[in-house]
Amino acid sequence: MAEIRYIKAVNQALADAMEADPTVFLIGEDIGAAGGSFKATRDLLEKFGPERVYDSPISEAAITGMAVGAALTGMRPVVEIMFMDFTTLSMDMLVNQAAKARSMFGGQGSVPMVLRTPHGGGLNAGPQHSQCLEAWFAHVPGLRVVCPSNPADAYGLLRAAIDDPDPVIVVENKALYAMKGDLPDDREPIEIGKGRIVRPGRDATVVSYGAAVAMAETAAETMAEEGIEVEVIDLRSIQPWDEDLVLESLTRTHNLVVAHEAVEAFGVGAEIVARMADIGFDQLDGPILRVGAPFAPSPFGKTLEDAYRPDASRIVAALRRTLA
Amino acid sequence: MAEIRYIKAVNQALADAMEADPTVFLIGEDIGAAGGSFKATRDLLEKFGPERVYDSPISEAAITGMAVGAALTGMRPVVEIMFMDFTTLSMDMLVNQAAKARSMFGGQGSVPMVLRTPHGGGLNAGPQHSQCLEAWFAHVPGLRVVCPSNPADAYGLLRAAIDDPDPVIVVENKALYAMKGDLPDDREPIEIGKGRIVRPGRDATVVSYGAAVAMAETAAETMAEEGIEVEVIDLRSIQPWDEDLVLESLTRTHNLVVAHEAVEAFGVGAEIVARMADIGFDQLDGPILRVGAPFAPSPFGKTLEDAYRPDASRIVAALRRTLA
Amino acid sequence: MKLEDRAKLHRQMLVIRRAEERLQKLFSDGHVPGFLHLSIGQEAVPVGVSQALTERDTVSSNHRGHGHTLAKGVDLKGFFAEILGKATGLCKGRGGSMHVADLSKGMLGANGIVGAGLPITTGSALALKMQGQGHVAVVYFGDGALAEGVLHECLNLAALWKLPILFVCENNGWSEFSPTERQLATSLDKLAKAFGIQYSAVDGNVVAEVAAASTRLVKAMRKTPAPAILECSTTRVRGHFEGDRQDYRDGDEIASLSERDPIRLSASAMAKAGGTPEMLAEIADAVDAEIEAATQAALEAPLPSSADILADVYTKVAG
Amino acid sequence: MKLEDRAKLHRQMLVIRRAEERLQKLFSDGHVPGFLHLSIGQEAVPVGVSQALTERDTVSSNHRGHGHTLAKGVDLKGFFAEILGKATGLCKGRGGSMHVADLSKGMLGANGIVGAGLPITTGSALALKMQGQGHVAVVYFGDGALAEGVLHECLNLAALWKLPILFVCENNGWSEFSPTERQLATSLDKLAKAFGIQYSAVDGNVVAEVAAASTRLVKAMRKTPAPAILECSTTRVRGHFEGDRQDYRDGDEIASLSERDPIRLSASAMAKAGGTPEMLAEIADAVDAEIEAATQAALEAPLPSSADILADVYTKVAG
Ligand SMILES: Cc1ncc(C[n+]2csc(CCOP(=O)(O)OP(=O)(O)O)c2C)c(N)n1
Ligand SMILES: Cc1ncc(C[n+]2csc(CCOP(=O)(O)OP(=O)(O)O)c2C)c(N)n1
Ligand SMILES: [Mg+2]
Ligand SMILES: [Mg+2]
Repeated sequence: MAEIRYIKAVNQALADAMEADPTVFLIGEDIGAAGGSFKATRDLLEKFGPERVYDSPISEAAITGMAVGAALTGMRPVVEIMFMDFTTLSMDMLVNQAAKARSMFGGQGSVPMVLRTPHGGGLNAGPQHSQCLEAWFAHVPGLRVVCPSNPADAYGLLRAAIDDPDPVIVVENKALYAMKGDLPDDREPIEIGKGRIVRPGRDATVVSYGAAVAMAETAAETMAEEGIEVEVIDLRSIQPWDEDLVLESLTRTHNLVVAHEAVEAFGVGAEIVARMADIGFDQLDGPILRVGAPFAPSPFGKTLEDAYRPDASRIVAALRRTLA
Repeated sequence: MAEIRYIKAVNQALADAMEADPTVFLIGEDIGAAGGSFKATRDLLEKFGPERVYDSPISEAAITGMAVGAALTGMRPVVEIMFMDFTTLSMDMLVNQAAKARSMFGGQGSVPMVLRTPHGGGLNAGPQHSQCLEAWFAHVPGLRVVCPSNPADAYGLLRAAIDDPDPVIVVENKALYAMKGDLPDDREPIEIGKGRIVRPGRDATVVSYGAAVAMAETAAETMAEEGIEVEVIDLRSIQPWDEDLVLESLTRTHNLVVAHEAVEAFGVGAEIVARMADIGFDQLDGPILRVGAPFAPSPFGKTLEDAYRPDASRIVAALRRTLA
Repeated sequence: MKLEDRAKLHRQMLVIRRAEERLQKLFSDGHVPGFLHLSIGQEAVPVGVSQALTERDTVSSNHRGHGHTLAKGVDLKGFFAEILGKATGLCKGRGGSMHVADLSKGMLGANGIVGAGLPITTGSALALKMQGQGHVAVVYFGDGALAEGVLHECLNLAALWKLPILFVCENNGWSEFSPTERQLATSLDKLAKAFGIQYSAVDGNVVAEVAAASTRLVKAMRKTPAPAILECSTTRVRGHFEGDRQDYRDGDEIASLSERDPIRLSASAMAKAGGTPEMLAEIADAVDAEIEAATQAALEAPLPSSADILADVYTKVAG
Repeated sequence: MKLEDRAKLHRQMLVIRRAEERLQKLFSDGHVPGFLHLSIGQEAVPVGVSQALTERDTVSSNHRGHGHTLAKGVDLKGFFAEILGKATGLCKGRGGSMHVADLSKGMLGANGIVGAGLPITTGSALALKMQGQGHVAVVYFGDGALAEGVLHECLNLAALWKLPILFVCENNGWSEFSPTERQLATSLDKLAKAFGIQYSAVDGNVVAEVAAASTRLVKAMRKTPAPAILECSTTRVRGHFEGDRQDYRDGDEIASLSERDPIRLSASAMAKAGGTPEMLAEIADAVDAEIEAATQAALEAPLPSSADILADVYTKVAG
């Protein structure tokens, strides 16, 4: 077990995958010589050379589309889009091409590409550099979406994404890049589609992913002081998500809160709630509540962004309300 | 009251809005001389001239962005994107620019633009010409989204969208373009954000929009034969949607099904359910069920597309299950 | 060009022509679901290009892709079945006319999104260059696609990274119902110059011209990877899609197109090179039989089972 | 150019320079949230361009937009307060450095998305042309933005529809941490030729050159609407953003930039035209006072109230 930062875990996963498979290559803006805006690709150009690490012009649509074409031609490209907000420029290639190629070609082949991109606020990066848009991609059949909440998961989920024969969007969280955590020595991929119980509890379940996992843990600690035991689930994977794990937890706790950093309305949480309001309905003792960002663009100013981003206290408030 | 087709109602709304306000203008591919791929803009070039109706090159990103800039410069542009699938090319301009300009500039101005685009299947148009992507836009603060289910609403909602000071996505349904219905003589705008009870009932509520409204009505008829009275709500507007109306209906019927043509997972229905599983929880007598497309790209072949698209029988099945 | 080579190209063009004429008939008889964009009048382009390619070279296409597909050697039966939406189609009836693909033949798909083939093929060319076997990638696109921004991004990337990609523009003067000249303030030769990409223009209805240029350009890029542009002036004879009555087009213009008919031109070139009427008739008969067999097989094939809706969305089920 | 005009431009450049130097200090003291991209070394471009514009002309900008904003006559106090994220900011602290806008001055916003200003401004130019008052639109963008496809779409549309838009490229040779020459196989003069758009290149660090070219181009397009491109070679002195140590850049290169310092060049041009040291000192003092006042006001201004989170998302509440 080595302690490692989230961003370094990403870097390690890329290096290990490139080492293991010569068809893996990287493409993105300033990822080569500069090692990436957040340094996820530091030293990889030196290590693997310019034939495996492509510093691209500012052409998001083209580089995403090139990944589709390269994947259809036997390679395993990993694209970096510098901020998730810029995936707005890659949508045709992701949604109409990468996601659909396998199904629309009758299963003839697959598109083993990965698109890594950071979402989330906390850096006062303003409305065009803070968005959490994962709900869009989760709505698109053919895409997989994962969102690691800690360094070990950042490693394992990225390895799994690169191994996956189909296109995977790896949503990193820029506020977590500096987070430290243990990376297991065996450095195994983490199965896509499986969540994890981060903290067991019997009174209520909080389902979360990404930066919201730590908020949920803090909320659980607060509640524990009052004798209320909250189970915290980290989904890890958003598409597909671990319905069985959430349902199983709900059958024990009978109360559910879903928390994420993205805008609440029409966000990922809506789907979790909607499924549980169907298949888990009989297990529910109270309303299912969501915690997410309010319906406004992510504001720049400090007081505004602080108030905008969900936090542990809002999860606590939701827990109190559903348990009331 | 004149009987009119859905597509003609769109055309009439455009003509009336252009007549009423000289700042309204149209831009889109083949909308001028050809009158639009679906003929929504037929005769408008002749009537208003090339300074009000712009036949554009195949440049979706640019024409959407031009609408943003023109709107910020005192005009009221109406963009046509030929198929909703092609809005993948307009996402930066819609999401990062149009939606955010007002808030991010501190309320200095607004972006009174409209983007009209048809969604939906039924024409065997295949995976890249059938998608229903409205959930994406509903997740974006700053955008409004409406989806008319009949000719009168196609007229009234488009007029309201053009009058609206903020950006509005008008999602038309291509399978409904030939639908006939009455257009009231007064030709008034229909308030954005208000739904409508299409058919009153006491035993269960079906919330729907677009092409699913007629399916819900058929389902209600089927259930009525068995003495079960189903209330059918047409949301009309998806962002914002009429939470009060749905909640009020639920407090009477205590059973809820949400139906739409879009992919079920992470779709619009998830948000409706999630809100009701919160604020309407105490009113629920049974699980809330959704009816939507399965998690696959919209297939081309006839048997496949027929099986893929939701229909009245699936709404009936959902009603039976929640009432069971 | 030798007579037998001419005959081979002629035969391929005729396969495309007859296939599309048959599809046209099947469409008006209600057998073809969805949109059908025919490339009648444009057959010389893909046939001329493909003779320079191997199975390991890749191509990608657009909405008007039947010729590109067939010329790449894709199975005719699977092709017909796909367009009729049958279970035996190349894409199991899930793609249709706008999405026919055959990855085993390096055919990466037709495409319903104008311009989308450009980055896909640019990426394929990058992969082929990395693999270092001298294979090349070809993208077919129309003159209408010249307005899409992704063209600019791809010309830049292909030139910058010296990728072995042949950009083949089928310039038929039309973008749906609009003359392309009203949509463009530029042209491909000017763009080629701006990006320093080798550019050739040919009469796209003369298969030998297309073939000669393609052979030359592809040969060069196999040796030294670098992009090239081939602009083929050609003729869209039918409407944008079947059902389009072309009211917006001058009747005389359409009528005059037959003089530039690539198959007619190829037939007379063959005659000049010593080809006999019998030879042409033999080819025509063989083609007709082949088309008829594929058509019948497609008509008789089963529709896809609605139970297959969720199949093939992912390679394996996760979670 | 007359001395008093030179002095005016010099003063404006100095306002931008001192404002950014002050922001740099405020940033390192922890007063500036988020990213800060400084345009030190590039001040002559917006000042030279803006002197040709009126308040009714529109401009839009990119991530490095402080100069573009101030040169368009935007209030200095509101500007500082915005960048410090204060309630009194031009955007009430919701936008910050990358999103300063002042619609009342025709400043349609800085932008965090590379290339996004291009279609917005093209649309503004269309609106201005429709309004027929002879106003023009100006878009500022960097050389890195030349790789984005939307540039192609906008050059085409502006040329096709003869829109009164001035495309101003600030070519500083860098795109973040990469030399732009490694990202581009083309250049703006070549693209201009491809689209038939009038093109001028100037030394972007000589304000009189920028001003003369801008005046000429803007005057022409007020009379007869048509696009033009102005490419300004200029110098990014600081890192891509504050905090960037520029390890990737040759130290000598950065040092040598001071010779091309637009403010130094403007000062010596003034001296040649008869300007006295006292005159320059007077300007400098006035500017310093102005900057200090704006800084103090911004520092003392209240932070936005968190109760305002949902304000201004929509003009009115619907439903
Ligand atoms: C992104 C996108 N925009 C618009 C369309 C609709 N559309 C289909 S074909 C076409 C015209 C294409 O013209 P061209 O590229 O010249 O091909 P041609 O039909 O002439 O072969 C248009 C606008 C589309 N399919 N995709
Ligand atoms: C669409 C998009 N891609 C990438 C970025 C990240 N980014 C910000 S500035 C920049 C470089 C811009 O270079 P240039 O346009 O030359 O402007 P300069 O910084 O030199 O003034 C990049 C890549 C972005 N903001 N938007
Ligand atoms: Mg064409
Ligand atoms: Mg630059």
